[in-house]
Amino acid sequence: MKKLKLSLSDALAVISGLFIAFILLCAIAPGFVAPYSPTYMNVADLLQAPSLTHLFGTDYFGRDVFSVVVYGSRDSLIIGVASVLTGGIIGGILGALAGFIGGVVDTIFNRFIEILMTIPGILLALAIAAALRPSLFSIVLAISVSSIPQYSRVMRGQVISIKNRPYITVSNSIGTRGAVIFVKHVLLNSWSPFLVMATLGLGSSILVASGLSFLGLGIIKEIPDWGTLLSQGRGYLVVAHWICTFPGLVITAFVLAINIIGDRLRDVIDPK
Amino acid sequence: MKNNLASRILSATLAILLLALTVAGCAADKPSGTASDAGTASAAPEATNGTRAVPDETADPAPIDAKGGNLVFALATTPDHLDPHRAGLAVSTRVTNALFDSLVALDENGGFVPYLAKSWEVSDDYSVYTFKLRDDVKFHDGTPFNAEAVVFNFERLYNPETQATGNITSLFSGFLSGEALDEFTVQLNFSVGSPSFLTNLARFAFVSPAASDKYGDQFTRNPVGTGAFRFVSYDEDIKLERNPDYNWAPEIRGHQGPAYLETLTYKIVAEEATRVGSVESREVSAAETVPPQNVLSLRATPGLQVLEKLTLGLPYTLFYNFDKPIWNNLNVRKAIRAGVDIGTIVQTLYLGTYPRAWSIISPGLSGYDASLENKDHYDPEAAKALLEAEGWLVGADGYREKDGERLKLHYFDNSPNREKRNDIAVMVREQLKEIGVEVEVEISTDGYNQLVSIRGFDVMGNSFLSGDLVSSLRGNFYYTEGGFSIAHLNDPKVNAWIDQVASEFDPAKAEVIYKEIQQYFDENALTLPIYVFPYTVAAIEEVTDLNFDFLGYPVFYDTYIK
Amino acid sequence: MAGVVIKKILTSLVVLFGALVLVFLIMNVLPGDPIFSIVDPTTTSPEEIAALKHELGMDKPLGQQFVEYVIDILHGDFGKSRASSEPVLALILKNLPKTIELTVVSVVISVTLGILLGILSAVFRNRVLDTVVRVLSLITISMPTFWTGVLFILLFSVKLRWLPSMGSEGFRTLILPSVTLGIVSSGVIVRMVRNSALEIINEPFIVTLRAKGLAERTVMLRHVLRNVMIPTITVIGLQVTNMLAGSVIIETVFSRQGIGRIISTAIMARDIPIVQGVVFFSAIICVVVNLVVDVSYAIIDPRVRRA
Amino acid sequence: MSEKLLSVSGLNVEFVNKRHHVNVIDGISFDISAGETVCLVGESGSGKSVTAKTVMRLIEHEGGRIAGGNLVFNGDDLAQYKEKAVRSIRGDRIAMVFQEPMAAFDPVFTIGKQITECIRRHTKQTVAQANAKAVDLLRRVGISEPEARMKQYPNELSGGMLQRAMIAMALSCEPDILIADEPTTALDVTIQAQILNLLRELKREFNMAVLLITHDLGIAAEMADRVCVMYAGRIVENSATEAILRRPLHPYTQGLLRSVTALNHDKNEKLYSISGTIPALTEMPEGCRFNPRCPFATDKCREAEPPLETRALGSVACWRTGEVNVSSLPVKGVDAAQEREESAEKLFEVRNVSRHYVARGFGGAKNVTRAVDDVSFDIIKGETFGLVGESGSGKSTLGRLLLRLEKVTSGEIRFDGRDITNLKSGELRDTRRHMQAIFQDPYGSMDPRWRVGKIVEEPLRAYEKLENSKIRGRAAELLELVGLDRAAYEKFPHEFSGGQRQRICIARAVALSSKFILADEAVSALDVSVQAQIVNLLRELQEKLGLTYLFIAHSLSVVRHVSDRIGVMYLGQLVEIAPATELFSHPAHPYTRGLIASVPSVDNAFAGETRRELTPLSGEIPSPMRPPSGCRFHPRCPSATARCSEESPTLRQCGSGHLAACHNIS
Repeated sequence: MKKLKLSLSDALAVISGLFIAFILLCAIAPGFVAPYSPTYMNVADLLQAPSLTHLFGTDYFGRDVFSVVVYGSRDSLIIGVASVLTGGIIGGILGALAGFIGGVVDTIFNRFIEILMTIPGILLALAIAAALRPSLFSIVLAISVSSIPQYSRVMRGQVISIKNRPYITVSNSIGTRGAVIFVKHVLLNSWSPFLVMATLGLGSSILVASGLSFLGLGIIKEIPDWGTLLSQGRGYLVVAHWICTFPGLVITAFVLAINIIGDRLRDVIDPK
Repeated sequence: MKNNLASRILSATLAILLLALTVAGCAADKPSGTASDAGTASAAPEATNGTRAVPDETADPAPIDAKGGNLVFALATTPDHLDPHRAGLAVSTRVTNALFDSLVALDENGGFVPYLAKSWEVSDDYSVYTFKLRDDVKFHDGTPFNAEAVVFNFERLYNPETQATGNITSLFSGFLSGEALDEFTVQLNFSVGSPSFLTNLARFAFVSPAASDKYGDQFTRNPVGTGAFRFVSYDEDIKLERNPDYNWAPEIRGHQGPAYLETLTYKIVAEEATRVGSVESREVSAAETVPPQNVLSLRATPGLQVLEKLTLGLPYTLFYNFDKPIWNNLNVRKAIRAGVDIGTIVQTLYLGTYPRAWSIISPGLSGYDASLENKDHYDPEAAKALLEAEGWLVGADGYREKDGERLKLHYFDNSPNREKRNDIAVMVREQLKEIGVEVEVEISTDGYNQLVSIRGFDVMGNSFLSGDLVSSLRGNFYYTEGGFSIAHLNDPKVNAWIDQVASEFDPAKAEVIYKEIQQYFDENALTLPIYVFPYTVAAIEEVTDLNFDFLGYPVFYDTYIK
Repeated sequence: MAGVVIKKILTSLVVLFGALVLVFLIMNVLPGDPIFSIVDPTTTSPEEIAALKHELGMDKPLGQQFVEYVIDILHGDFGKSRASSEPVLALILKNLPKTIELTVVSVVISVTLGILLGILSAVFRNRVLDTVVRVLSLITISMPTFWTGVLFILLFSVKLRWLPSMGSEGFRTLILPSVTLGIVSSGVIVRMVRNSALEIINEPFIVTLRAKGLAERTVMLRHVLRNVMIPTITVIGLQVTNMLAGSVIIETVFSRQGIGRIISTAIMARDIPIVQGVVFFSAIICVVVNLVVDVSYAIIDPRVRRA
Repeated sequence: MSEKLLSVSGLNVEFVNKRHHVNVIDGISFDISAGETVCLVGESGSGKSVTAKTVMRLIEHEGGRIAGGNLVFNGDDLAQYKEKAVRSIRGDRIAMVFQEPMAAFDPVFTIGKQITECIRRHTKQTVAQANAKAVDLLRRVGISEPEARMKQYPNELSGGMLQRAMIAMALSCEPDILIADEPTTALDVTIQAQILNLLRELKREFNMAVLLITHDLGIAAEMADRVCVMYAGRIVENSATEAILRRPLHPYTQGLLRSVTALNHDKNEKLYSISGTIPALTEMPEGCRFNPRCPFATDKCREAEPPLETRALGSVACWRTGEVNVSSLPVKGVDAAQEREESAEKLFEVRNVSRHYVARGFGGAKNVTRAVDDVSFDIIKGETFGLVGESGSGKSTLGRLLLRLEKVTSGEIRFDGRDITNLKSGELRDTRRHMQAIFQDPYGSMDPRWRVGKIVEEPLRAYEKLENSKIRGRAAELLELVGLDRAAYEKFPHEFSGGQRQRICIARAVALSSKFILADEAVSALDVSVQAQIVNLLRELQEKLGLTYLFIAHSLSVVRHVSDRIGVMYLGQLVEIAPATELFSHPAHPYTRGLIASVPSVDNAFAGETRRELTPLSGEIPSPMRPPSGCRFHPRCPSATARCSEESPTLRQCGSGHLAACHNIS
């Protein structure tokens, strides 16, 4: 009995890993996975229910939903990864510097973040995405800017806790230069919780992107990302639910897998 | 032990949740209750005898032989204003039409029918109009409707403080002055005669001068008119109630006297799925703008009905930007037209619920050229040949190039996929790809982007709802004499035709010109008309006699719940 | 204690002012001209636009506009919506209660579910119940909110006809949106509570409690729960602000009145007075929530009370 | 022996988790009679705390399981009890006191609530009755104003007070057995003596049996009737206290005792130390678990586990009982022991140094904490200067000031003749390469993500532009110098034991051939046997490299052993400075005397006819935020006069190189 339970959570992690790997494969080599072209509109086969020929059915253009989802993974991942990288790097550096330097810099930083936090992230993202031309770039920018506070807060907290560790005192007493301490000790030790957060951020970026898409800031590209697919398909829930259901499931499953892996990563990095 | 603990914790959870919900429920119910009470009391001061109950949306329909009931109508977007002079959106008109009346009404063929005006006279040059008004009309606030009120309304329209919308002010652009000849006779003077003044007058609503003075720019939240329904409140929903004194319906309506419906409530339900679902779940009596895919399934659902009315004006059309040299090439335009399979697009996206547009004006308007119908230009091979002939040759990646420049079109759409317009863009892109033309689609609702993109767009879609062809054509699309045209179509021929028709008071002659214009557009492939928008309403089957006027706006006056 | 609160309020004022500056900058500096919230550039000539701008004072230097705006606010005047002329303050006061109502009920749902499932999960750590709770909580935070909402509408309103899918009058309309919003953040709280409960359970004082002969139930429900509340309050505070953000989507899906809906419309339409007004009020809420969080800390955690 | 109150026999405890199935307690047996004090003694990892928790059946809550054996209490086998039945015994018949008083109370409930919670759990008293009882108990354990304390939260009381409250709580149902798990380890030596005295009194008064868990043989010597020595989950020796102290039988016991007693003897002799460290639970050696560290191990010891056999004076588990004696062993590499030349050259000159922390309250009110206040002394080149005092006395702050890790508020510090008080960071770096530090927590002192080699190289890379290979070679040399394998270079800190980690830290500290090393509680966290190894290493390096140490510790005996001169600090001030031997033989300041008298000692416990009472200082060290007027020690001083409360004494000569700050010495 006990063995079974333990392997259950392990199995979840393994399945999640496999799923993420599969999505990565889809993003890198969609043609390898998808049975049809994502842009091929077979108007004779509109709104077909899922079947063996069309695993996820067909949409209102007659496109194969499965193929569209497979191809759509690329932009979804780009949105997720790029906004985590941008937001994470900017937020991380800001937070790390504020935490490490401390004093007035930290106080100013804290006020600034507090101010940013009073404006809900999605509103910030909405304002930015609405003002810029809707594009992959502006969506990424909007999400990353709105996620800067959370990254920088985590980083700052982590850096402050590392800064007070005895080995930093030792390095100081040795006479190691501040910049060296910052890079080699503080950053090196702060990045792992940050990594966990970035992993989870990957999932939430994709969710925020789908939210923006829902609010009308989606991007019309050759191949829609999952969020756009989901928000455009929702009008068909009653008539042809699969257009919306499968992208929704894929987003949920992917974010879920990311979260499971992120949790796992946390356990590995910080075993309590 | 642990199981015991588990069940305790679980039951505690449930208990707390229940408690929380109850408390929140009490707290939540209270303010809304008082709010609606207050709203009713202030809007209906005469209803103090206590017999009139607060209308209950879920109450049973009225007794079987008495026509009545309460209608809840779900709107797709939020009305911008309830002040009819400021309202620029069609959705606002769906509300204001119930609150306000006009001097004349249009019958189903676009003919003029007395409304607040009993009769009228037009000067020979169509520049002076004299109206005999009904003498029994009162605004909801008791202010009498008379010649002064008419004059007041026109002056109000052109008073900058009113912030009237250009859509309405442009209807009467030649307006000079109004004069009250006697209490119920009014004369309106124009600098230039216009054949479409009466048509436009049918869209012009009269507001209470007293209320307008009283509320100033807040009139839009406190509208007072002469309509069959009067305003109760606009918090979350727009609530109207029957005007019991109403006795001035135009003859074309199904009855006289007060409206049947006791209350008329507009809910704003932007989310398509929710809106459609709310009719299915009977949370609302009717909902507008039903997406095509749902039209089919709702038609098949017992207990529901789908009502439709084709709208008038300019159908949804793709315009080219004639500022760009490439569009001044007839062959390119023809090639693009031959490359776009409009029939398939309309059939695929609207599943047969929207008719395809064949001409630049919509069927149902006098002057519509039915001969253009079924003249399909789709022919990808011809398109390719035309482009080849113009020197646009297929490059390495499958797209055409000429002098090292790629044939790439910037397709701009400013709707958040309203009526699946974004999807049209997607399909056009795919179809043009087949003939080697790259399309880059940009969707934006932002005003700034619109402006910037208009400068740079190649293809842009738009439509225009109006019963008046002159103003439609003169509007922002085709006419460039001293005006503004989205398409930058600087075609002297077209300008001349439009000028000509604008001063042509003989309908038959006007019709000829209209047909000439339509043929000219078709021959020269100046635009790509796509579809005609049918205004759709899904309603529960008890909703009876929900009609539409000539322009396609719903008329609730005769409506009742079975 | 009172001193700390006063100090907090003072810094809060700084934060509020900062929020005003920030929103003002964002709305005015980002590309695009706010005048287009009023006029349609396709139908209005540049001359007309310039005249209108002048009339509305939008051609003044930004600094001056801002100072005038702040002075107006100090007089209680938040301006009028550029699109509808409705006074912003009235608009907010009408909509804010609906959003607060939604938020409060959602928070109650998420906190109740979150704390109790979190504690259960910790007590039964690594058992089936724990795994189920953890996976469920992960699923709830992995679903796009609007999708969950639409699915709920289809299931509970259209198919089962149990609950209304829209509106904001009466308690029944509150259930679906608040559950949708609540379960998302309950997922967050479950995880938080579980982790900190596991930490607390390993604290030495738990051994002391057991050594006193206390029943496990007393240990969990009296001691662990109260200690878990300390870190959880921060998360709850964050959730309240997150829910304000969530209301942007939820209010649209469920066609509810509320500031989330008006601000998203206002942002898209560049209706700056509304955006500024709403952000100002939501900043006030944030500040108040943070203050409440701090005070709750002091009530629950004696260590903070003394400091 | 009188009747057995608790009889543990053949107790086996195992822990089961994902990867391991570990037997942590392996068949131990011992008895406790009514009114008896039994001490479980052993190093960390020996299983003594697990044993205590198993008796309370608490171990099951921590993932442990009784795999065999009996726990017969008052005739019933607790090992067979259901959880519910055990609960009615816990806190009622058997009560427990824990190590960290601060962590052992729920921080969010008042002291009073937590005590009455226990009373009301086991008796049918009303809240008022329970409160009254709790107040009585608090008063009994020596807490002043008990009514007020009842309403206070744990964070508002000092460690000593909390431990008293914890004892009061344990006594609330007048238990038959009180289990005290390292009850004084977290406390200062003076408070420790107070608590130990209290436990003794209470034991007599309540006629309880006490099961005392400790790593400190001195405490066992002072307190126990019987001592059970545990090693790696087994009892290796179990005898009456006096017998075990006078004639230890097991080589482990002998070794422990020898390393403890040596501290008090010849300063110039190297300490005896047991080699190696206690094995990890997962890597138990075959045969006698002590055999890898035993100097007398034979093949038999390596093959078969010796049983605990009863001998004349007690029981012992060793195949070679009687044959072997650790005290006969020579200490490897006896100290060169040459008398160091008395040099007068001063490395550090500290003049009137103060460090004040200012906390600004609301409205600008200042709270000044005088962590170090007007301290002057010198450190002579080549010597070890010891610094002792209770926690809160400012000794660590003083150490940090010397290294310029903190800035002084006022005063002057000269290092090697150079004023370093206000050096800018660039100049400071030049000075810093000559002074290094070793701290209490070796693991915390090393970046867990760095390999050991890199850690040792850090100072080299900070100052010397050398080729990688040279630096690498130097690091490997350093590792060998501190007695580690060159292979350590590639490993991470977590792969080492506490002692080995401290060796790595030492290697890092001597990497630059610095002149001065601050050793701040450098051996305090280590087990006795390992402590001796590190002390030896430090002394060895001092000889080899000519180092000067500032050795800060709260353990008087270690400081005494390593130091040439010792300074005693109290509330931020130096109250006495004297050569080490002189200080212990003729302490001048009453505080020094009190400190020395508080130390539990193996030697002194049975020195007289009856066991001595510890004579601790009364009271606790006050907050440095509000130091007493005059002599800061006067409120606790047994010989304080009116003058002491008014006038602050200065350091005065009272012997050769002996200074003390007290009005009462001539």
